[in-house]
Amino acid sequence: MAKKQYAFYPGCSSQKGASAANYIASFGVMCDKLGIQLNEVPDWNCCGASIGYGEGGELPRMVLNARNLAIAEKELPGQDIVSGCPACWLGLREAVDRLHEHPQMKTDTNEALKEVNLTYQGTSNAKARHMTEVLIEDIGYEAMKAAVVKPLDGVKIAGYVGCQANRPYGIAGESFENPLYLDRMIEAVGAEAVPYEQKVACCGGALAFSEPEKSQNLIRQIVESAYDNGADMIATPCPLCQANVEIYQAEINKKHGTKLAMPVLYYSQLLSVAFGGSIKEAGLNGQLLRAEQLEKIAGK
Amino acid sequence: MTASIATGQTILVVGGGISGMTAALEAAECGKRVILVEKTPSLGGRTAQLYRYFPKMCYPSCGMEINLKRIKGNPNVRVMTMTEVTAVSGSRGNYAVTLKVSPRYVTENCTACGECGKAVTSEVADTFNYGLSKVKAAYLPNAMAYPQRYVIDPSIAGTAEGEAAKAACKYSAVDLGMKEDTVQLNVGTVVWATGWRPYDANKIQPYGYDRFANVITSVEFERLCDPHGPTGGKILRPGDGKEAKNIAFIQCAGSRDENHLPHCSRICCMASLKQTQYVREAYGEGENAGKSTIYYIDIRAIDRFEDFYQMVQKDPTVSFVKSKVAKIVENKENGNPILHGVDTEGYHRYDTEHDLVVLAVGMEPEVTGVKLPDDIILDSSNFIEGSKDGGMFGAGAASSPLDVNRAVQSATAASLKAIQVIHKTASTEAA
Amino acid sequence: MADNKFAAYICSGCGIGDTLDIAGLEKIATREGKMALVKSHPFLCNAEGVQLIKDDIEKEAVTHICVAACSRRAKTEAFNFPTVSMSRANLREGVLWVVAEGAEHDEVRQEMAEDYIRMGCAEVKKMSLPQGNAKRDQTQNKTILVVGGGMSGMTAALASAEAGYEVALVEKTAALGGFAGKLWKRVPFSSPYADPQATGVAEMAAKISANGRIKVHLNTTVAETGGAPGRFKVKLAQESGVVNDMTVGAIIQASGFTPYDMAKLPELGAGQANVVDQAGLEAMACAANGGAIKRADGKEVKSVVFVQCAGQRDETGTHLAYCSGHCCATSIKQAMYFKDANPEVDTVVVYDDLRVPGMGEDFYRSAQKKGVVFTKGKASKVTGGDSCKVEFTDLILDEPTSVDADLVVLATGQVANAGVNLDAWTEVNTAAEGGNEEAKQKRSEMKTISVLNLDYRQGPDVPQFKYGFADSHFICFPYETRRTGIYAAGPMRRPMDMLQATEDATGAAMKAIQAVENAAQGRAAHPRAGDLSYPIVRLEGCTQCKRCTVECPFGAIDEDEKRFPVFNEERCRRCGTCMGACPVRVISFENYSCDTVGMQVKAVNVPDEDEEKPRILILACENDAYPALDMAGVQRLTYSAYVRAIPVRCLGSVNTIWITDALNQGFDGVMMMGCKKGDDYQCHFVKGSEMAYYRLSKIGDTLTQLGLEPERVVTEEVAITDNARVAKLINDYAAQLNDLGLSPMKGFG
Amino acid sequence: MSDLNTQAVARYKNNFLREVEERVEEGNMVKMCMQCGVCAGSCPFGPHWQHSPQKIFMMIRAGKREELLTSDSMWMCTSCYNCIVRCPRKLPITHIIHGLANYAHRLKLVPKGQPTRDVTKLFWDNLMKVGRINELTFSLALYFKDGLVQGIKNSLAMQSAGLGLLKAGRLNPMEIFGGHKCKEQSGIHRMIAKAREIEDGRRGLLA
Repeated sequence: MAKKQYAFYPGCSSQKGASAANYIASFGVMCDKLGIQLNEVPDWNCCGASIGYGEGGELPRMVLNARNLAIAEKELPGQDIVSGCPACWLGLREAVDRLHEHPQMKTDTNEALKEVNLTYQGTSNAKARHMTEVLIEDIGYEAMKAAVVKPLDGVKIAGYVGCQANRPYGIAGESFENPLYLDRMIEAVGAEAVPYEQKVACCGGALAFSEPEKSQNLIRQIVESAYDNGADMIATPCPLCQANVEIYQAEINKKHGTKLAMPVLYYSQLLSVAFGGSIKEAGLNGQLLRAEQLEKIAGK
Repeated sequence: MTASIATGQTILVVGGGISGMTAALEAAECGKRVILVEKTPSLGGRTAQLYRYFPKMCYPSCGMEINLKRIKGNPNVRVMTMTEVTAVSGSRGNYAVTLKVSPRYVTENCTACGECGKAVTSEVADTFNYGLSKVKAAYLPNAMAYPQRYVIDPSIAGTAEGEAAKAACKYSAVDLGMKEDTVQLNVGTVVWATGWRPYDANKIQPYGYDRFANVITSVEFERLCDPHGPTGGKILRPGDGKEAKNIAFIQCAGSRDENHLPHCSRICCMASLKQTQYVREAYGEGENAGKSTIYYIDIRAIDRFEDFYQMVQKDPTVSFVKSKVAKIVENKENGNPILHGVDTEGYHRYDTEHDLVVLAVGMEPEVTGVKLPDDIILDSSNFIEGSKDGGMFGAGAASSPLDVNRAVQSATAASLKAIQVIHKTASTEAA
Repeated sequence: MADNKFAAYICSGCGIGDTLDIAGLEKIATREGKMALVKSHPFLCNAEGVQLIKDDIEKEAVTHICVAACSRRAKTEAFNFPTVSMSRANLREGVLWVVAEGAEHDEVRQEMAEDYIRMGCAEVKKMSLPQGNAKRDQTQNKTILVVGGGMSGMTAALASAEAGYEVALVEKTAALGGFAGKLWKRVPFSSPYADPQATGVAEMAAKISANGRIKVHLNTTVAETGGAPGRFKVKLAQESGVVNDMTVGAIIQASGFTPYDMAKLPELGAGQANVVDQAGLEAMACAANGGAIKRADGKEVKSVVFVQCAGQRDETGTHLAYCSGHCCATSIKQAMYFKDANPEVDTVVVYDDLRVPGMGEDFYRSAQKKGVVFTKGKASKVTGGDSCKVEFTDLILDEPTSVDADLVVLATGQVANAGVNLDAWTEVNTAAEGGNEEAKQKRSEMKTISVLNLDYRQGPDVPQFKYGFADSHFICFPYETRRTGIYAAGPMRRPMDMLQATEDATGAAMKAIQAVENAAQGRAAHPRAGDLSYPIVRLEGCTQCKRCTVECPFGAIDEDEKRFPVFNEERCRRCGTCMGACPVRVISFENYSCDTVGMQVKAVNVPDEDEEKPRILILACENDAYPALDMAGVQRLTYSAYVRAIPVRCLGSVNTIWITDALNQGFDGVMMMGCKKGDDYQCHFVKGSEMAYYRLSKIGDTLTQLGLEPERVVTEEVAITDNARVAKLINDYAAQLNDLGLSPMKGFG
Repeated sequence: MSDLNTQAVARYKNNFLREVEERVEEGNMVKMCMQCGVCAGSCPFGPHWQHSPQKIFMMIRAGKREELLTSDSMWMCTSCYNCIVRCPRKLPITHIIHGLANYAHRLKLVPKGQPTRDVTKLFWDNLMKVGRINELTFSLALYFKDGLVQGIKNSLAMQSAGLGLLKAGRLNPMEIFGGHKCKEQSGIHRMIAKAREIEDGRRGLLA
């Protein structure tokens, strides 16, 4: 069967040797088993992320995203542009929406794009999508379930959807307060989805850098809630969430005498393991807090 | 199929709530022939499910009794319950209407003696109590139900339970062989008094109606406070059956919200103000007093309702917070909802625990069992403005979010508009 | 007239026959009830049972029947025999379902049933078939008089005419339009609720002049109104002094409102330059005709502040206590006048609660889109002048602040033009009639604001509710003013916006049309719609005490020169308050009278003292208390089998003779059950229960004369939902009487 | 006070609302707020906002320009979008707050050392170098933004995390020498410069 083709926008953190290298590593097995072909957008640039606002301003950030869209449109015509990073996805999707809604914005954007000899047409039906959308809408839970060779039996996972994977767009048909798709994916691979209060809470995002105390307070609540509800690990669709929640646990322990050591994984790593991926293929070796249960399953 | 039973001089009123009953009666008491169709087994609509009215704190059943008396005594009104309009064709002065009549499985022989109910054991959700309680599958819809006739739920129609109900009836009133019927009639004009429904609270996700047992809607709260309701009038919260004394009322639950209902539902402020007085009456003012907190954006107690608002403002058991509550979380220890938000009058952050939260849910046009013809003109919130041919009218809450008093005015006006159509038709026929 | 023939039909269905001795009941009906025919049937309400009765009516010439079965509220379609008089003995809800089960209660249960048979037979014997108003040939006028040519009046006139009725439209000024006619534009009536719309006044006026059924009387007021529905006699006085007599069938009063006098608001800049009220702003907008709005000094307004609730929602008692409902939307509309002409004009609305219910929210949003700034605040001071200043507390930023503007608009609210306040009138009029010259002077002054100049005994205008708005049976029956055939419409009966006023006026037209149709057929209007009975008075027995004329809630009874009551049947709502008020019992209805109830009381078999079976008489309002008793039965709540309940049309119709009769006869206690009175009254006849309470408050003297304890007669406010409460009230009262001991009157009756 | 700020004060006088409408991202939606406060209650950093979003909108209408633009309230936005999805008037609150922050920054009114402002500047500058974020140089810049001493402290504090990432293959020391980059770097620079020029032109921000 022919693979489904997508333009792929990895984003800065998902590059080799970057903070979400483990995330992108796990895409291999997952996409392979599910018949997904990701075609990287040539010479893509950073989306500007939300945090770019202070210095960047509105149109420059718009133009950054428009350039990626314009390249994809030109080089990978007709393909939906997919990202694994919610911030990247949000940047693209907001750009698509606003360029459609505001003709002036589109004119201005294309004026700037002339500098790189590009024009954003926005005439095709290609959409900006998050990887989870592809899995849920194009592949489906049943197909994911069917690809499982090593069910994650007995693993209790707190699905952490966070912010930008959920708001303002989120996954069609899901609620902002209690989206269920991540839980359903967790269940599809045979693990147990743990209900807890912090599923859509904020980890502080980029303010983890600038307002560490305030952000770590949020992170602590997330991790503790997962513990309180019996989770073995957290799974998320967002590199920034993953990094913040994983990396700062040691900091929090140091400051508050807590003993947090909750592995934080990507959904794609769960899928990869369940689909038979090795520790390396699933990027499990990329964890600061190793997910031993998963490594055990992957190592079998 | 039943043949035509009406003419172009007949007014069809769709919906047997207070607006429909009013529209039908005002015309009938002018000597006009009216057919009043109601989709449920009894008249009264949503007002019958209210405990009391604001601002007089009087009882809906009081006016209902008069209206029923008017209907019982007026040969010009023909009431058809369990009936829906499925199609309307034709134009002003001459409409062909198709009605679907669902089986009640109980005939006019019924004396409401109650023996069938005793013979049946299975229960169904009591829609009169918004599903907060159950009722026998052979039941009288409510104490004042008109027609005063039992209903057998379709779920037991073909079962041994159904047979038991039939056997228990000494008056051969149970007919399990009843089938859905279609009726065709010609009428001159149609008044759509199809009413409203409470906005689906599940859609207001931050408030967790679907997740927290002790978050309920304002219409459910009416049933809780009604001595004829599921708790005998005691304010017992659904989560654990405990008495709720510290109650939050959240205004604009769905209303004035472009994510939900863009319009203001008009009634909710007054309804919550009224409901604080239920709490007050239940617990008094002293040591044992209850506590009501209203979270609001604007208190829309317009015109003479202002008096009521001022009275409640002076009530020491009631406080007001100008704030749209941001979200509710549940205290896992005790099941109490905790409200998070900011009082915008001066910027005060709160996270307040209550025993029970009542969402003042908005009004939207009822659509279940309502099939409006294409000719109907709707406003941006789907309330009925009229019809293109000028021969059909909205009345009451089907035409706008209205309180009962205004709904009755609207229905009375709609009744005259219908008579104008009939008059024109009659003049044409005479000519 | 054919001879009366009485029959009783006893149903043994619904378990009645299983629990009660039907043969015994038949015997009572025959021997004590003196019924010519007595029949029982196992299922009286089915086709066969009903046919049995019909056959007797046709073939046996039965004229009066007593149906002893379920409550009079049940099976009304089956037991519908319009050609005979009928009483209903309530054996099911009134006996079977409320008396405790079990053989130990058989005796009292049977006694109760027997009494209800006796009472049913006694009642029907005193009834006759109502014939309708005998003078109805004189009440055939169907013209609708509309008083007031503003938006409400014009709407009512057109609505009536388009339904085929002749209309006389009276307007005191020289042109139609009223307040609406002075507006530049109106708040939108339909989707999209985004922009002000043309008022439509000119089109309506044109439609009216083109309508052959509508006769417009400009520069005209109503100098006098007499008569009743179907035969109102009005004198229309033209400005020129010409007075025309006219007969009309019904009246719609649409006399509108006056803006609250802003002169009373000096702290808000009244009287200072460039401070206007909403009406003032409309005038400026009309002058601008769509262009830039200019101030009195000719300067173009570049900034304007609207101060909401000016002199409204006032809790100090100085200004209007209520909210006028329309002003938020009106200010929004007016702010749009500025923004639509020039988006650069700064428009600020200072509000406390922004009250734009329903689709008004769209209008609010539209204004925000246009750049109207809304500030939640409470204005404390306005200073006029070339640069005006509004000082206010910003309730969001929680600080005192101010804003400057070229113009300030005060949203001052509506004061009803409802005419003379009857409470004040009655006081002055009584003094005037007593010969007080000052009062006479005051009375004529008061009359100058009268709208209808009714020649009614109870005063020249319709009664008012709080704050001077016309009274109505608010909520379920908003059109029921206390002057039959006269319907209030528009802001004279409640503060309202123009859209609501048009709805209201259309509804009022509906009621007016209904009134003329009912009058033409001699029938009652709401709430006893279709009732053909009417009060009959034996004037030869009348003592001219005026109780009836004073107490009638509907002002139906006038007085002639000799102070005898003059009944205007068409104004009557058949509540029977006059009958209850009459100390000499000369007022009755064909099917409801001192006798129909009195004979029931007398028919009850009061056991001797040694039987130790007390008897409690309940007189219950048929609209609320009696249904509550019924529903107690439906829910199988039990109460004392010693009670005998009689439904009455209204507690106001209770004549004290019934109570004294009952006590004389040996009843141990009497319970009156009626509706709530006061501002939030629930009485369907508005004042009926209030009158009853007043009357019964004086029963103590009678009891003392009889040597009885005051507890022997009690009155309770009972609501229709009080099923459980009513059962408890009865049982508690029975217990209380038990403690008190049996009535010493037993055996004397 | 910057020239731009002086120019803005002169141009808009007391009409701060108009200034925001014309110069701030989605600023024309500020007027649609109805002061319900749901945004204020929804923010994960809510308690840290001296002025909540809804209050900020009121301050804009009330002309509290200096007080607002010099505050650090709008630098508390974590971009969680809770306010946006709950706002009953569908105000793009997150974007307005970003826009206000950006505007205050452009006018040089932000308090010195406002950490989020510093981060956003470092982030942007970093990405502008080669078109992509270099996480290593970004992190180092972050640590050393408050000077060398504080930088070393910061680095030491996060040393174990850094080492962990290094070990996990999620931090590449070689990136210090460049690492991932866009080919069309100069084009991107020109493109962004152009975008800024257009935007500043539209907003009257050209000096």
